[in-house]
Amino acid sequence: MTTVATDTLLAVNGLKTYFYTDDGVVKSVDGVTFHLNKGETLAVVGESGSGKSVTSLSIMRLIASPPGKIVEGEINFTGKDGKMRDITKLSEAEMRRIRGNDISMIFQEPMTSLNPVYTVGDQIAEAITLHQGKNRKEAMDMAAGMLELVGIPAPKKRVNEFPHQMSGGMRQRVMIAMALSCNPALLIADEPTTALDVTIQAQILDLMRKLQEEIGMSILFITHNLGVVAEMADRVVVMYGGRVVEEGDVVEIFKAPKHPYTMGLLNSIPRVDHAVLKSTDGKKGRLEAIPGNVPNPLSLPPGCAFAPRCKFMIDDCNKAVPALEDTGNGHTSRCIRWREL
Amino acid sequence: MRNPTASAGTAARREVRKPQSQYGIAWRQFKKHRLAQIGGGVLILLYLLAIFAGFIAPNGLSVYSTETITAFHPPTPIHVRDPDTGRWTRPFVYGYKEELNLTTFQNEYKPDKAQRYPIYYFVKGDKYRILGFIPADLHLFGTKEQNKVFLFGGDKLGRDLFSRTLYAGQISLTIGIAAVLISTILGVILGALAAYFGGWVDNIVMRATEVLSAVPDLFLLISLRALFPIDINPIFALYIIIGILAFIGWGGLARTVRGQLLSVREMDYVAAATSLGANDRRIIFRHMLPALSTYLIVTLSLAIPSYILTESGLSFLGIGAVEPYASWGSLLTAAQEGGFSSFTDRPWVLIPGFFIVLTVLCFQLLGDGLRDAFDPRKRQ
Amino acid sequence: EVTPGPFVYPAAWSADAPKEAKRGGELRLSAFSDFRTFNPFTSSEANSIPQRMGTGASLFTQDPRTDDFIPLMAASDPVVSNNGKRFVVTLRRGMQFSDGQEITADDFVSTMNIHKDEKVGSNSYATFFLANKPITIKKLGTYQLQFDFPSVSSSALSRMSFTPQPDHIFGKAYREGGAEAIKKLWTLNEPARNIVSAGMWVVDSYRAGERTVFRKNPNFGEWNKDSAGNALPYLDRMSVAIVKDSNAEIAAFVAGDLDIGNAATADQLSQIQRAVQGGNLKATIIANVSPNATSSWITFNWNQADNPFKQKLFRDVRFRRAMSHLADRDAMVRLAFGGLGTPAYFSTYPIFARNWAPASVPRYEYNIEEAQKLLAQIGFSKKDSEGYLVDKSGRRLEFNLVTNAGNNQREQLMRIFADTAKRAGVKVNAQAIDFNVLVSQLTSTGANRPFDAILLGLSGGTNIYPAGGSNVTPCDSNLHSWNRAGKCLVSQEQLMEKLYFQGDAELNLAKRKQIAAQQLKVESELQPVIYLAGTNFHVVYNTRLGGEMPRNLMDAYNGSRYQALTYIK
Amino acid sequence: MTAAERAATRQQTRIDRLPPMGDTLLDVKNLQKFFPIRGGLMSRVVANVQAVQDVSFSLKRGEVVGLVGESGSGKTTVGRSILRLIEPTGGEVIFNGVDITKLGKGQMRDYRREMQIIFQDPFASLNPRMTVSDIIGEALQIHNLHAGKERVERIAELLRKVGLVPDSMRRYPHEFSGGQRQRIGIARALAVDPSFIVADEPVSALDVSIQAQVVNLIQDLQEELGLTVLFIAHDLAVVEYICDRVIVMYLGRIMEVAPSKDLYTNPKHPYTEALISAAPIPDPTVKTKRIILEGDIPSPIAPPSGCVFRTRCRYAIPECANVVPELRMVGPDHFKACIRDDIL
Amino acid sequence: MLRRLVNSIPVLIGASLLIFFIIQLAPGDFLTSQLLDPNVSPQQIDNLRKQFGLDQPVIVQYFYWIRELLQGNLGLSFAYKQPVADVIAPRILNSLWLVLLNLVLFYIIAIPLGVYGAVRQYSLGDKITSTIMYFFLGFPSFFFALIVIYFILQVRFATGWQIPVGGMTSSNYNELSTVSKVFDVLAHIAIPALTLAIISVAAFSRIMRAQMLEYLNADFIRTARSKGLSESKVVYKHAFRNAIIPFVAGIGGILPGLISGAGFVEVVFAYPGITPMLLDAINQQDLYLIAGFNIVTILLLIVGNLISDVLLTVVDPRIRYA
Ligand SMILES: Nc1ncnc2c1ncn2[C@@H]1O[C@H](COP(=O)(O)OP(=O)(O)OP(=O)(O)O)[C@@H](O)[C@H]1O
Ligand SMILES: Nc1ncnc2c1ncn2[C@@H]1O[C@H](COP(=O)(O)OP(=O)(O)OP(=O)(O)O)[C@@H](O)[C@H]1O
Ligand SMILES: [Mg+2]
Ligand SMILES: [Mg+2]
Ligand code: NI
Repeated sequence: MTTVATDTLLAVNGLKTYFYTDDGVVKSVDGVTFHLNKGETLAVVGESGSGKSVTSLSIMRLIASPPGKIVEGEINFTGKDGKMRDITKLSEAEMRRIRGNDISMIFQEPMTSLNPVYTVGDQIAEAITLHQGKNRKEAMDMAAGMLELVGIPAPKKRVNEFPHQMSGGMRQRVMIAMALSCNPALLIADEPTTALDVTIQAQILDLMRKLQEEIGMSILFITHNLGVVAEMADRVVVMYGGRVVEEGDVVEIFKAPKHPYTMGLLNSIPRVDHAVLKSTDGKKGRLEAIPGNVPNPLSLPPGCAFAPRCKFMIDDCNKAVPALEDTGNGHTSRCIRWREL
Repeated sequence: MRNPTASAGTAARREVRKPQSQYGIAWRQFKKHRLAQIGGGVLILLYLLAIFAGFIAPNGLSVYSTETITAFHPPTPIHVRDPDTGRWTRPFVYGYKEELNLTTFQNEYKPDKAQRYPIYYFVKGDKYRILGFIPADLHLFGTKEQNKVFLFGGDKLGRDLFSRTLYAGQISLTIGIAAVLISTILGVILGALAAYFGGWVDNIVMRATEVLSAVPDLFLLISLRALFPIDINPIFALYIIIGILAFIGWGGLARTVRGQLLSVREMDYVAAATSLGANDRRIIFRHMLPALSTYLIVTLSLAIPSYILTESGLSFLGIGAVEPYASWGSLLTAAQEGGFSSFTDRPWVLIPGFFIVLTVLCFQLLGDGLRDAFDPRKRQ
Repeated sequence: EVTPGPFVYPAAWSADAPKEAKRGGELRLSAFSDFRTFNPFTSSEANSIPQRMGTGASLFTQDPRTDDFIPLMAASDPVVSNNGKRFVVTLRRGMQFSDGQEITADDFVSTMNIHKDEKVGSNSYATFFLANKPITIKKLGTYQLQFDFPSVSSSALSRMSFTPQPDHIFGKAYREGGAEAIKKLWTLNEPARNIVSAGMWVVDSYRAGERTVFRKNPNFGEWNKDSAGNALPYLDRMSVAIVKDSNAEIAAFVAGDLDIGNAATADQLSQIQRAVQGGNLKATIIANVSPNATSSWITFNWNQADNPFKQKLFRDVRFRRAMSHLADRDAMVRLAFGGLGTPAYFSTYPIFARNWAPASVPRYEYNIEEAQKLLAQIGFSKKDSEGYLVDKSGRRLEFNLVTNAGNNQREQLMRIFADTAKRAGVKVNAQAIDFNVLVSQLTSTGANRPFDAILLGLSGGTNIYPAGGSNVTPCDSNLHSWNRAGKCLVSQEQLMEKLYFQGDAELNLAKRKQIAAQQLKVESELQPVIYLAGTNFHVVYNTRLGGEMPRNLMDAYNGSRYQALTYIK
Repeated sequence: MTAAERAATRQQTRIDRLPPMGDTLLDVKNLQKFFPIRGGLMSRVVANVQAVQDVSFSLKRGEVVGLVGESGSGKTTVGRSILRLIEPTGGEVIFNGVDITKLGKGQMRDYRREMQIIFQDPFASLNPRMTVSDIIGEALQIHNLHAGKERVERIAELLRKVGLVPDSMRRYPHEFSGGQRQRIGIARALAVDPSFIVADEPVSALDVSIQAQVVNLIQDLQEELGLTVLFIAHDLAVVEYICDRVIVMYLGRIMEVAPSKDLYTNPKHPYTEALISAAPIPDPTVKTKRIILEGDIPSPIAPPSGCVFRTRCRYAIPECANVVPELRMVGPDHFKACIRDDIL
Repeated sequence: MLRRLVNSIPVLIGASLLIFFIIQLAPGDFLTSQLLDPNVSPQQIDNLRKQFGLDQPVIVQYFYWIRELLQGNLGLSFAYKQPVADVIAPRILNSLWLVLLNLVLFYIIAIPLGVYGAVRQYSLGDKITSTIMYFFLGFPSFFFALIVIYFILQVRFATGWQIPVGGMTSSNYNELSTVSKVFDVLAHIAIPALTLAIISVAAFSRIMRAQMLEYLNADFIRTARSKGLSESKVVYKHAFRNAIIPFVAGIGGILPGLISGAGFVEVVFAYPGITPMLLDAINQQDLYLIAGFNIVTILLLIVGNLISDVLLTVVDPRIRYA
């Protein structure tokens, strides 16, 4: 994606983040390119280890260094002030001004992502005092307001409670409140509901959608749950082995995937409403599994990372990493045989 | 993660590789830990020196002459060139003339160039026992007849400090390990009993550990030591010290072992074994205790140095290793008794202290390395 | 009735003339063990606070020049009657306690009576008994006392020389509450201002475990003067710091924080010497001033009914002489004492030996051949495969020798003895054991006692009759260590006992010496105990101190200075 | 031995071991499990976690039954209580006609061969210090099943059966990926030829693409070996594929039991309805109206009176607080624990 | 809370039994060594033994002692002929100052070192500091103290500065003003305290480091960073507060440690703390002095544990509700 539209909030370009470990270089993110428009929700899907979190942490510049390092690429971000900057080139101080203010993040583990020894109010207020120059009292009031916003009952009382006094769903709401407290332009949600029960997940997703409408921020939504993607996303980025393998509009991705991995993924998930698939002869239906294992990030195959598990594999697949090709409608795929699918 | 071939016809390479146990991995991790390796290497060297002390030491444990005074004999440099001709010769040392200086109150030694004692290898000398039972009298080096080489100088009675340091190593290096072993065995057994049976067994064991931790160690040590009259055998007395150290040490260990076992007991793999019909013994010995091994290795490596230090403290109080036997602690205490003279007049008597510091340092580095090596978080 | 003036410290007791002395200042001393109490009746340690306070306060004191007792608190020499068993003493006038109360006969009477009460548990208890019979004291007048001894004793003046304690405090308490009341008085909790002293010092402040400061008794100078007539002491204060570690003590001395150095070993002397030579300390060091009043010895157990072989061996005088020949006393001095010691051959400590043990007393000196010869005489002439002597029936010449653990010098003496013995073919199993165990072995009684040989040392005592001792020489005394069967086993023992009592009861010094020489000859020939060696006495002090004794008076017994005559330059 | 022969012997031993007692393999009656919370002086029990309350259901031979519910609803507790990996507080577990809760330790061991468990966490359920052959062989060793070379062969066979190469035998668990470990866990469970398996969320820790492999494997093995399976999951969709019937639990109690097809198309209990509706559908074109349950699952220490779900139920009426609803038949093989018939 | 107290009763009884019997089992008693004193007759010793109750069977002595103990009486020291409490109190106080200063120095050194080691894990600085720390750890305390004294002497000689080489006060202490007194004591305590601190810092800073590492990798640290907090705030506010929780839990053990003194360092520095007295007491078998002191220690341990429980609830909000 070279052309950056004016309403682009975030444009990641050829991002490479490597980890230099004792066992070798882990190319967790190896040339990731995508963009996110204002007010849009972009879902990043892919299985465990495909580099979703590393991508998002790279955007926040929170990669642990050592061993991690952003080796290449740009992350262009338009802040609240309307200026576009390359995040990879900012100083640590500048970056701190962006974190929590322009971009904020919620994490997968609501149970461990809050500091157990401070009240939730403290933790929310911390960001507010830092970025909005409010004093502690005002910040605490705002924190209570945020809790109310995310639907926590009796927020005045709850601000003074500690994380362990709350359930997982409530903690995740606190995380959201914290993330939204400074009206960020971009919210990165790294698997915000994976650890939660379905009924709670439904609550949280509902809440996020509602808040996005109210605040108008963009969301980078990371998940491996395709159901959640279908529900939340405008557009989808599919990652595999540290690379983007497909990107496109959510409906297109689901209806006409252009990469065998996406296809496999869609087929292998059971779905509640899919009773149709069950054969009528009383025999139970079967899921169509993707064979093989998730690749080892230390020794990715030379060509297409998905090739060893791909039923469409041909010799060419192993020769070189396929390019991300435009398949029309802003839909791209990293498969040399996308036309045949 | 080189994965073995998986089910449905993947094309993953078949790679036959030696399977790696936990220990294999830990070893690999350990090999990356430079300081720990150095620590381990030095320790091996120290242990070898101690094991073969009899052979390497030119003298026996307590050999000195009441006629030729060698008290605080200075270290003898070994010469390899003939001072007259300047040619290489068989290594030799000079004899020393001794004189009690009544203004400085010290024995003063001057090399006597006229007396030259060549050093021979594999000389016969004082008798000793290899590994405590094979009698031998061969020494790596020494001068003929009475030994004149004092690599580390002489001690207060004029005994060769080098020999004594080596022999002392035998005690210092084993006392920690032995005490740790015994307290480990006690701690593991009692901790395991407490964890496994719970109820009143647990209660008694835990109360006992609390009692032990409530009484100050130093007090326990001294009092217990006084309990056993030393008139049996100095070596036996040492065993008693070891026993006492172990007795004091098991409490904390039992506590952690109990905790660890209780948490291992909750592990799914223990539930799996139960569901397979494994009996209690099997679960304890095959599943629960091995899970402790890494924890133990690390704790032990870190506990040994503290015992070495405790022993030196005992020596300071005069209840450690008893003459003629010596430990580094007791040698150092002898140096301590000499006060500042040990610094100014005869710094070589501090060498045993250096050995203590070195050993403790090495054990710490080693223990650190082991801890890192066994730490699952350091692995992917 | 004459009223003599104050006691005048002879000019000869100090190397400096009175006019050189400056007044004021503090004498800074150190002590190894903690102070336990202010109470003179319950204190049991040496150099206790009451003892230090009482300095210079006793009826008589020994003149170092002659070793004679001269009157101190007494106005004159005692009037002796009843065949040397009754002493009438007149007190000097004008003596006052630190609280201003006059010191009178009452104070002496109540002090001695309290000491004599076994319920009080005073350490001086035994001083007031002779062969279990009490010495009695009687007040003849405010300033006159009468002592009655159960038997004649050369130590009579010494026994009378105790420090009086205030009757208005202790006597009163004793009369009202008996021994229990005494024990409750003057613990370390007592405020210093309540402490009263008859002697040179009185407690000024006490800091537990750390330091006790004494100030001079203002009334002491009233009856103690220097030869120029100045009130004594010159010093205002004396402080004693508790220093448990000898290195710390040397460090403090070298740093100039102490005035008197307690240097006992070559290392300590050498450290001080080094500091002096380096110009970092101004101190006087006089090494080897005299031997100490101490010696180490080995005793063999004669009471081994269970082991006739050893019993016979140990009772054999030739064996014991051989053992004395095996003691390389010079090596012991050089190795164990760093050259700063003196060989010992008799129960009389080396310091007294020069005056008390004439050349006629035999000395069985180090001589392996002689030892082997003697051993051959008792049947040990062959050696076994390991080189040890055996008798005809193949029994090895072997015994256990123990000393107390923790005393390095003794352990070394023991090792040296064992090593030379080994060279002669005698197997000595040397071990260090717990002190209390050792003591209970040594003091055990009966026909069967649980040890072979013990190496130990004794110290203390006076030079009045320094041959043997009341608790050593008599066959039933508790430190008659070789034989505690309760009675003498050989005639020499009996003879020694007899000579000891005779000597102890002899008031004439020359005659005493004669008896002592006789006794020592018997003792030496018998060798009931093998004496080895003793350490030497050194004098070390910071040169800011003046008023030390002339060199010829200094020795381990007299010490190096009178505190009364000491001053700060 | 050919595969057929082997199958025959297997059948043989099975019959020898436990003669089948009727159609029902497992009958759980009024199962109850409280975890005491101790505190205060003398560590008395101050409260109970009422993890499972009065749960009854039965499994027919060869049937696969799903057990679903939110986290903390007591699924694992039910599964482990059946195997007596934890001792139930009350109730009966009748396995093949015998109430195994009454058996002694020794007697229970014989039954352990019949009932196995697959764990949720593929990392915690394999002893990291044992090789795969030790892990699988342990089962054989305990029951003295095969010896020497035969045992090795049996292990190899089991590995092949779960889709791993026999070479894996010598390796350690940490050398395998999550999916592979789960297969090892399955092989271990199969080693003793059980007739009943509790699969406690065997796929929820796995990657999406691997999940399907393992689900398929379990399904294949179940069909091949005629196993009876209690399949625990919180993901309704997975359960639907594999199970004949589904039990829905909430806060330690059964809410609804129904044939799986029935349950999804026609849930009768408000909780089931909400659960199905909450599951996101991986189809961006389908936008259903969610039923969003308010609040969190209540504490099992003090569950609500009457119907435990009433606090979050949108159909709750005052009546619900008074009676604990019984599990009632509402259709063929379809039961629910709700007093209201006028809904759904 | 109450439960803890009740639980500690058996510990108290067990420990007192252990102490009492161990002391009694040792050969001889307080009076044995006096057997060698020529001034003390054996009869007198028997007499004293009766007075001290040492002629009774051990068990009788124990119950006698326990009865006294229940009345708050720790017994009478044989050597000091004074109530045990009076003997130990001033020495404990002395030790307390030393150990307190030691603790302060200790934390001042160890905490930054631990934090530094964690923040800059595996950096050269981390490796060097930890190796140096381990090096100090290897010194037996008595020996290290001697080295320190030696160096102080040399410094004194070289510079003439009056650095104290031992003791707790200067000899002119009594004449000093209150302020000077405080400084005098501080000057005397500083060096032994520092000596102690240096020796023991290694172990603690390593644990601190490990704790910090643990929390620096925690999820909530990432959260804190993602809020844009500065690194120092992340480290010191978020990680540190969590990392010290176990140490707060361990504060209970410090209390008895405070009064138990500084061990051999007190001896070598001639410091008037509890250790020199205790060593003497053990040597002399001053039965009640030892036993009484130990009881105080144990009581303090129990109190300490209670205090750390309270503190823990302050530092770690999770405890309150657990
Ligand atoms: N600190 C690190 N050191 C080494 N490798 C790392 C580190 N962090 C991440 N990786 C590697 O980077 C790769 C991508 O990890 P990432 O966390 O981005 O995956 P993900 O897609 O978020 O997976 P999940 O769905 O499990 O969260 C993985 O192979 C992981 O092992
Ligand atoms: N050992 C235990 N001690 C105390 N409470 C327990 C114990 N095990 C489980 N519980 C409690 O019992 C309840 C049921 O737990 P259980 O593990 O059976 O739920 P689950 O349905 O399996 O949940 P998940 O989906 O999270 O695995 C929970 O509230 C849990 O906290
Ligand atoms: Mg992730
Ligand atoms: Mg569960
Ligand atoms: Ni690997």
